[in-house]
Amino acid sequence: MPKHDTPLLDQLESGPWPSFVKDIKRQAEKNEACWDILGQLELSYEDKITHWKHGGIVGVFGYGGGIVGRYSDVPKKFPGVAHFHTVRVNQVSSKFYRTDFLRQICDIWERRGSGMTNMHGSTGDLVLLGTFTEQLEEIFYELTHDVNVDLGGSGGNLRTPSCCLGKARCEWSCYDTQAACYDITMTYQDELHRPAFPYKFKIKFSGCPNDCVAAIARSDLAVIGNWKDDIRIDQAAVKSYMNGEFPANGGSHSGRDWGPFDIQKEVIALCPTNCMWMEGDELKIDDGECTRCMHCINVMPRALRPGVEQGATILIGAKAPILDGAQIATMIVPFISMTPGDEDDGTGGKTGGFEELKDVIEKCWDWWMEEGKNRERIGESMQRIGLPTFLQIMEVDPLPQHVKEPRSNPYVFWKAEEVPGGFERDLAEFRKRNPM
Amino acid sequence: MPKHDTPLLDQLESGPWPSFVKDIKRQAEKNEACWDILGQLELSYEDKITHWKHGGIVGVFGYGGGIVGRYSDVPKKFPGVAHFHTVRVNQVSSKFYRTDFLRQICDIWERRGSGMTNMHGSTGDLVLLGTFTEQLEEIFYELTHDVNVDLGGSGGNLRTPSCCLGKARCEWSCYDTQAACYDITMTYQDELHRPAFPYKFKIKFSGCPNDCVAAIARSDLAVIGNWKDDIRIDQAAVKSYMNGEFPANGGSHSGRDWGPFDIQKEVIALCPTNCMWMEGDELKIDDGECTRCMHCINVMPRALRPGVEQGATILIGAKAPILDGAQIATMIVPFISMTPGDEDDGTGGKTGGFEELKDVIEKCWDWWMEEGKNRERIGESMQRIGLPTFLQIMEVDPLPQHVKEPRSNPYVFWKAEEVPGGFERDLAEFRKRNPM
Amino acid sequence: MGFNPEKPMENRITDIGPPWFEEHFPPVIKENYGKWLYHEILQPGVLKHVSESGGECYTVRVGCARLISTSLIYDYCDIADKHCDGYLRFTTRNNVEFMVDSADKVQPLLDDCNAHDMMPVGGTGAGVTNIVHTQGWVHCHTPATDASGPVKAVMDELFDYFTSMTLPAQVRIALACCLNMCGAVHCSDIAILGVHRKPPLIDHDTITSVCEIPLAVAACPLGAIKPAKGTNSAGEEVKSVSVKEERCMFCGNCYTMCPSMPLADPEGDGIAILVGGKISNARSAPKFSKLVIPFLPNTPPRWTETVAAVKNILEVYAKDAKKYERVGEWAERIGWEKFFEKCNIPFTDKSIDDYRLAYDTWRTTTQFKFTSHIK
Amino acid sequence: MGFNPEKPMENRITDIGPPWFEEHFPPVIKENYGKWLYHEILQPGVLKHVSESGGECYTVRVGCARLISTSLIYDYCDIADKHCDGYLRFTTRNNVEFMVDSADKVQPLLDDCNAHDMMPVGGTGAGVTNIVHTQGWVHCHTPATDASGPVKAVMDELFDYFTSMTLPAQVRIALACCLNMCGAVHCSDIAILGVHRKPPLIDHDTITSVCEIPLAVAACPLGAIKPAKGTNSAGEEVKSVSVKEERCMFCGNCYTMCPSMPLADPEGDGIAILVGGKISNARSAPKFSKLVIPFLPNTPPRWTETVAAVKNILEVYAKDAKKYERVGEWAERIGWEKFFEKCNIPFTDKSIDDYRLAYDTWRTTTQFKFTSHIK
Ligand code: SRM
Ligand code: SRM
Ligand code: SRM
Ligand code: SRM
Ligand code: SF4
Ligand code: SF4
Ligand code: SF4
Ligand code: SF4
Ligand code: SF4
Ligand code: SF4
Ligand code: SF4
Ligand code: SF4
Repeated sequence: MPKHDTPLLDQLESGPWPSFVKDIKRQAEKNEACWDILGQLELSYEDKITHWKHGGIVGVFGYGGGIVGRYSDVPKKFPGVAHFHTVRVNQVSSKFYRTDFLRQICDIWERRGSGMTNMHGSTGDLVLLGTFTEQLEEIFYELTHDVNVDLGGSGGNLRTPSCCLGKARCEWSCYDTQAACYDITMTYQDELHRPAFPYKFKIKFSGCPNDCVAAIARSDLAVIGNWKDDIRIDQAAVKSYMNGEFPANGGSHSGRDWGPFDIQKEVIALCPTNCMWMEGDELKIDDGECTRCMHCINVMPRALRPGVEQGATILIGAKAPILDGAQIATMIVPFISMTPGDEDDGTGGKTGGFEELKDVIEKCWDWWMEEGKNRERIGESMQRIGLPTFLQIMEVDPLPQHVKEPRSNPYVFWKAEEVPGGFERDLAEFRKRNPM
Repeated sequence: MPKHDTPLLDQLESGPWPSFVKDIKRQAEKNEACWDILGQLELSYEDKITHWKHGGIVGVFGYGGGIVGRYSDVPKKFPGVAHFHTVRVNQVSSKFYRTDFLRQICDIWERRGSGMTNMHGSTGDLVLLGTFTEQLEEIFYELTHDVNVDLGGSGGNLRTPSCCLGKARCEWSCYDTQAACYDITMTYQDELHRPAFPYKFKIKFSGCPNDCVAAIARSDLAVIGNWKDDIRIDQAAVKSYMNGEFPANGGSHSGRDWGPFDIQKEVIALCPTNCMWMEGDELKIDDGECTRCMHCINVMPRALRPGVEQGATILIGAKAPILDGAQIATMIVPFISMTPGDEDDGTGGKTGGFEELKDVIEKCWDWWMEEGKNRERIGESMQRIGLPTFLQIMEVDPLPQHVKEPRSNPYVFWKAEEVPGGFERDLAEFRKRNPM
Repeated sequence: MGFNPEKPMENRITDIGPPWFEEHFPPVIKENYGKWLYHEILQPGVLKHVSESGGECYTVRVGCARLISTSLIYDYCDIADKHCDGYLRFTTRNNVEFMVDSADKVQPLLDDCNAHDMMPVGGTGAGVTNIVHTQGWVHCHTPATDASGPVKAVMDELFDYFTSMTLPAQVRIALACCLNMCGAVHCSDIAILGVHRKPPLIDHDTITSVCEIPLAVAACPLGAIKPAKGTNSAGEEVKSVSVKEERCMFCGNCYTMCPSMPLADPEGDGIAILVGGKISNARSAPKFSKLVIPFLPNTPPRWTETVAAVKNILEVYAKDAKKYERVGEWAERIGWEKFFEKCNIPFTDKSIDDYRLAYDTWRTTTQFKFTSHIK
Repeated sequence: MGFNPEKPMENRITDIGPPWFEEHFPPVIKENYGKWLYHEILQPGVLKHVSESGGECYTVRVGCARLISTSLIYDYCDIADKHCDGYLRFTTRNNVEFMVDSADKVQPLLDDCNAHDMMPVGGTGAGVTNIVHTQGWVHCHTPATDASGPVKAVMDELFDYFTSMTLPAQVRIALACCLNMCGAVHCSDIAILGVHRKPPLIDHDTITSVCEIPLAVAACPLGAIKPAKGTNSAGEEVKSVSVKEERCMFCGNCYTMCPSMPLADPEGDGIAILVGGKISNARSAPKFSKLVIPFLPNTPPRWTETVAAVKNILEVYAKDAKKYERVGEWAERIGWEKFFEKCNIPFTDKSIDDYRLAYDTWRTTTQFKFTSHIK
């Protein structure tokens, strides 16, 4: 039975959306600590302030990340959460799980933790929420030995990469997102577990420009599927859409009567590049003008598909606002091929692929580890040195595709070697021609 | 006959565009100095560098502006341009001139100057190009006594205001641009002639958003005609355009066959707000959505006219790139009425009007003269203190119209008085609730 | 034979990463991997994917509070075992997905979900899906608001939009409990952001021992923090810092670097609402969310003001936007002045950028619409 | 009885400003002031304005080099006296306009203009009008190129576009001989900009006497200038400055403030081409010009490379743009990558912004077109 009165929280038990309060209370029957979670949270609801202390450096031996330490500032009142450390477990790519795997983790967590979790954390980890310092090594041991899963990242290192569904259950994926996510995670285990970076570094993998894993907004390095050739058109299916046989946008708007499907209004007019038109009852696309925004494909999935020359676009530098303001990632490499490897990595998986991608990642890290300031995200480093310099470092030719528009200020930094005669000038000579 | 060989310049005598070289040579028959203009310019063409010395502070007594000093760095070779000062004469509003007025000025200039001019300078002055220091007072005397015209501005003061044609010869002007330009010029003669500003300050007057005097790009304070109510539509004329009786855009595209006029393609589809449509053969405009971009009016001048509730929008801060990059003026006051005055100002003109405008100008100056740094344009001052603070200074309510979009960063500067309890907090109290 | 504290390094296993994903693919996924042809949303929360081999995958998506117990996970597993050969997945927005390989298996699966009081089916298509959010008062040290509470309150109110697909487009709502924005609210259709409004307190009693003064000073992007002597409660003068309060923009970076500089305050803290962000590259490029309501108070347990604000924006959008138009695309088409007018949100100077790059957001044209704002 | 140097203040007249404009209005303008109903361009360079009173004003616009002699002004006046009751005007782009009040007066007026070798009729509508420009080597101390020369060379080449109206829209070309941009090229369809490319020389012989060192130091927006000892040609050590050359962006502000720091150099100086700016609020908001060609050499007297570059851009635009589309509107519609491809202009990193606000110009989307640039 409840250890604390929680009149405020209790009001969150009602309502149609799943109630975390109800859920915690239920778990409290197994894990005493849950009463104290509720107790302290209730106190925060009264005080309108957090009751967790600042930071707390804890971890497992040999790793610099994976655990986020947390201590209560009112431990006497709530001894069950005096320590309340988070364990970040590296999720399976795209978060597919065998139930026995999840059950094993839950078993450990009910024995050694609070029994509460986040499925999942914003970065993508399977987050176990709340345990004591003395439990950490035990948990790590059981995770690695019994469940064969490792910790995720935290601190100034590679954060746990994550990916969208991709080819597993989506028709649009331009490369194997899971394979890429897995290969990169395995290849850079050291960077993930042992902080050697100026600050955190996140990598996310989306199979197409719809970007279902929010890579462009939330990862320092975003790998987003893309294609080079023409959109595949099934003209018969186009007609089926036009005469209403197929639901527009895969039925995603079926809850409201938007009237009969109008290809002109819903597809052609909304194409940002106006590169589509009807020729009789044939849909035409001027693919050279297409920016592959996905809209037409999204609206007519049975008629249109990405081209067959598939790969990925790499964008770098996304981050939240701290400190210089948020950044959406900047397009750096327009197109690379994404070929999975097939080296058996011993743990049952395959690595050794995605050469071009690894090449980009390592160029980026080599420079950033040298030049990045402490707590400076790579996006901030890019802003500090400027895009032209960053492109040189990345050994990428400057392209008009790198910018929305060319510079409007005239302040070009010329280098001495670019200017005939260089910067050295002789005053005497000058004055001979132009006396003061 | 020529004093110097000018083989390079001579190549600019040919070609269909009026040749300044031919023109200078012709003038040389009257003004010896012109040979030296050509001689020194030829030298610059050989050397690919200017041969004018830096600056040179000259002027007429009691004025801080109106003359730009200039000296040759090779005066021995070209004694005729040893001094080559510019006299900026305040042009007539919209640059209408009686020929006798121009002839008088030319007479003076052939006697006392090089005989070369700029009709006109980029700011709008009637520019007399090249005379000697000893001539300055004489020229000023004759201009003021015999021609009844004053000098224009230069240096850290109000620069010579200028305006578009406006109601004089344009159907779209929403206020009296000449009257406004004249009134402001006369009202602020002191600010124009006697530098008291941190830097130059330019005011330009356009009668409508077409902005034919480039106010929005080239003036610290731009006064651009605008209207509040509905665009006036003459439906009969709309039909005449549709059946080709009237030339689209006043015939400005008649040099090429663009096919028959298509109101849908040429007007409705190009309306940036999509607020136009045809209802039968009637053209409809949802004026609440119209941003008064002028396009439809430009294309069908005989069918559409600005509304009748006319006035002006004030935008502040335009400038060239030195130092922080160029600025286009920022919309500060969405709408003011622009009523001309009718006080006889003694010199035959009328002043005493445009109260609201003067109010804005003076608010702006009062602050800028206090707070503006040396050589800081008002646009730069605005950037330094931020738009919200500038609006407070201008006593303008913050409006969504002031921005293209709301801020995307979360960095709001709250003031102590805006936050309950203010900024003072008691550590002991805090620690009682949140122990360290 | 588990972990041995005496010999911590004894057969220690490290750097094994996550398991190979294929072992966690349901058969229908493994068989049709890369072969998918098209999809269809059969009803809210139920997706059908068809592969070129004719294979079909039916997905039932259920909403999830994200802060969940192992007990609930066991329940998920039970359903997955019963209907889905023992497989399930979580989405990038923290919903749960159960997948079956034939149409007839869908209804029984739905019945069991509906029978459970924590498994609402929905979150697909042109509706409101789960709210990406963060820790708040449940686990973090820097929050300006709670996460799970406001999310529960908002989702209760918007529940019908989770279980239906009646909006002009998908609406992505996110919550972050401080400016660190772990919820990555910076590109969301509607963003709920915890904000501090008071400069850091300086704890002269502890700062010398727990903080590196130079790091604290360096932490401030606006140089508001200077090294200074301070007097602790024992009256002794100590090496500390001082904060130029009028320069502070409440970013909280100083507290992140120095535990003796807390910003959190019951009256100062609350919620800002940002709108119009998007992530996808569909039609328009990704956009940042824009700050339209600078502050709403923290009112646990149900954050009434915040819930009302979000619902109002959502419903004005639902009425006014065109099919496929995301919130930001709508606001840009009608113009932000119209957004504020239609949503009846008072415009304040707090929405005018005065940080870096601010000039690019100023309106440098005579093009504007006359709204009720202009007197 | 003119100016008396002995008594300079004797009946001195000041602050009288310009004459009252009405005295300079031709009768037809005065009578129909504010009554104009509509206009029509009858042929290139000939405008007809009709007023509600039925009054008509016919305007003949003639091109003008702007750097003109009093002799030419007398010629203008002769024509104005003969045809226009002794009135004329200049446009904001330095063309001359002769106005008559009836149709039959137009042809005789045109005949006299055409008879004169410096009065080309044109500059109206969808064509190229006069080039707004500046002083250059004719009068200024900071130029990186000449003004009148390049303008003459370009206008000779584009002359047919001045006398016709065959372009998709008006094309405004401007020239400024240094970054001060007196020509206000920062918002032009096509801009010709004189640029320096060498850091300032430091004249230790004169700097101490003619410059205020602190002002020179303060002049540099990038803090590239520091106070430093220097050695003059007499071998003496003097108070002077030093310039961190790799920091210099050649803005020339130091020279403006300090005559002993000249940037001008025959090899270093030349021309940059910017495009896509506009001033009007028609359709799209005013836009800045964008730098597309970072450098072309100074090649007097006819600046062949510059002329060719301008003509090329103009003609590609003329072929590719839609009716009413300004250069910048066209470039934005097709995308800048296509602009570079179609105009066959090599793209260099010089076109990528690395000054303030630069981030806002970076491309933050997967949306781009594949062009020949992508290998
Ligand atoms: C647990 C998690 C939120 C959640 O509820 O899911 C989280 C929690 C914290 N984040 Fe985060 N961040 C989490 C995902 C993110 C994301 C989203 C993402 O990764 O997609 C972001 C925005 C994207 C980005 O990285 O910019 C994010 C941006 C930050 C920042 C701001 C970084 C910046 O450069 O702007 C900080 C501040 C810092 O690093 O000092 C931060 C710091 C923190 C700290 C460590 C607090 C601190 O100041 O040290 C939080 C620990 C809270 C706790 O006690 O549990 N967290 N953090 C997420 C990690 C779970 C996981 O591993 O899956
Ligand atoms: C004569 C004129 C160019 C012309 O050929 O027409 C001119 C000539 C000079 N300008 Fe200008 N400016 C002239 C219109 C402009 C304009 C255009 C305008 O006014 O519409 C601009 C751009 C708009 C603006 O004001 O920003 C302009 C922006 C500058 C700047 C940059 C100011 C800035 O804040 O970016 C400087 C540099 C300075 O002030 O030190 C400058 C400085 C100069 C100086 C005084 C050179 C100097 O460094 O001191 C030039 C004297 C040249 C000479 O020897 O004759 N001039 N100047 C124009 C004035 C004639 C007139 O009164 O009608
Ligand atoms: C399951 C999930 C991927 C995953 O690995 O977990 C997913 C799955 C699908 N997404 Fe997504 N998206 C998922 C998160 C996202 C995100 C990321 C986010 O919201 O944080 C985005 C970017 C959001 C944004 O732009 O702000 C996203 C933007 C899209 C879009 C672009 C829509 C648009 O017009 O902007 C599409 C295309 C469409 O829906 O027409 C799409 C389409 C799809 C399709 C139809 C792809 C397919 O063919 O199967 C999938 C079902 C759609 C549906 O649920 O209605 N998905 N999708 C994610 C479900 C999250 C959830 O539980 O609700
Ligand atoms: C005479 C002049 C005003 C003056 O006070 O001197 C003038 C006169 C007219 N302008 Fe202008 N504009 C004049 C400079 C400008 C400028 C300023 C500039 O170029 O520096 C602009 C802004 C340029 C820009 O946007 O970059 C300008 C942008 C316009 C526009 C907008 C066109 C557009 O689509 O952007 C119109 C409307 C139109 O042409 O359809 C217009 C329309 C007109 C009309 C039709 C107005 C009318 O009803 O009489 C006049 C004749 C147009 C023509 O010449 O084809 N005028 N006009 C200027 C002639 C300059 C010249 O000699 O060529
Ligand atoms: S990002 Fe593209 S490929 Fe990945 S799940 Fe979304 S729509 Fe499919
Ligand atoms: S993908 Fe986008 S840009 Fe390409 S054709 Fe389809 S709608 Fe147009
Ligand atoms: S700005 Fe407007 S009013 Fe003035 S001349 Fe141009 S079109 Fe006419
Ligand atoms: S003025 Fe511009 S915005 Fe207004 S209706 Fe005409 S075209 Fe549309
Ligand atoms: S957003 Fe802020 S308060 Fe919330 S979890 Fe992240 S760091 Fe903690
Ligand atoms: S909250 Fe941010 S701005 Fe304020 S003092 Fe701390 S670091 Fe500086
Ligand atoms: S642009 Fe530069 S060089 Fe040309 S006149 Fe103006 S200040 Fe002189
Ligand atoms: S030219 Fe400009 S950047 Fe270079 S030193 Fe002089 S002031 Fe500084």
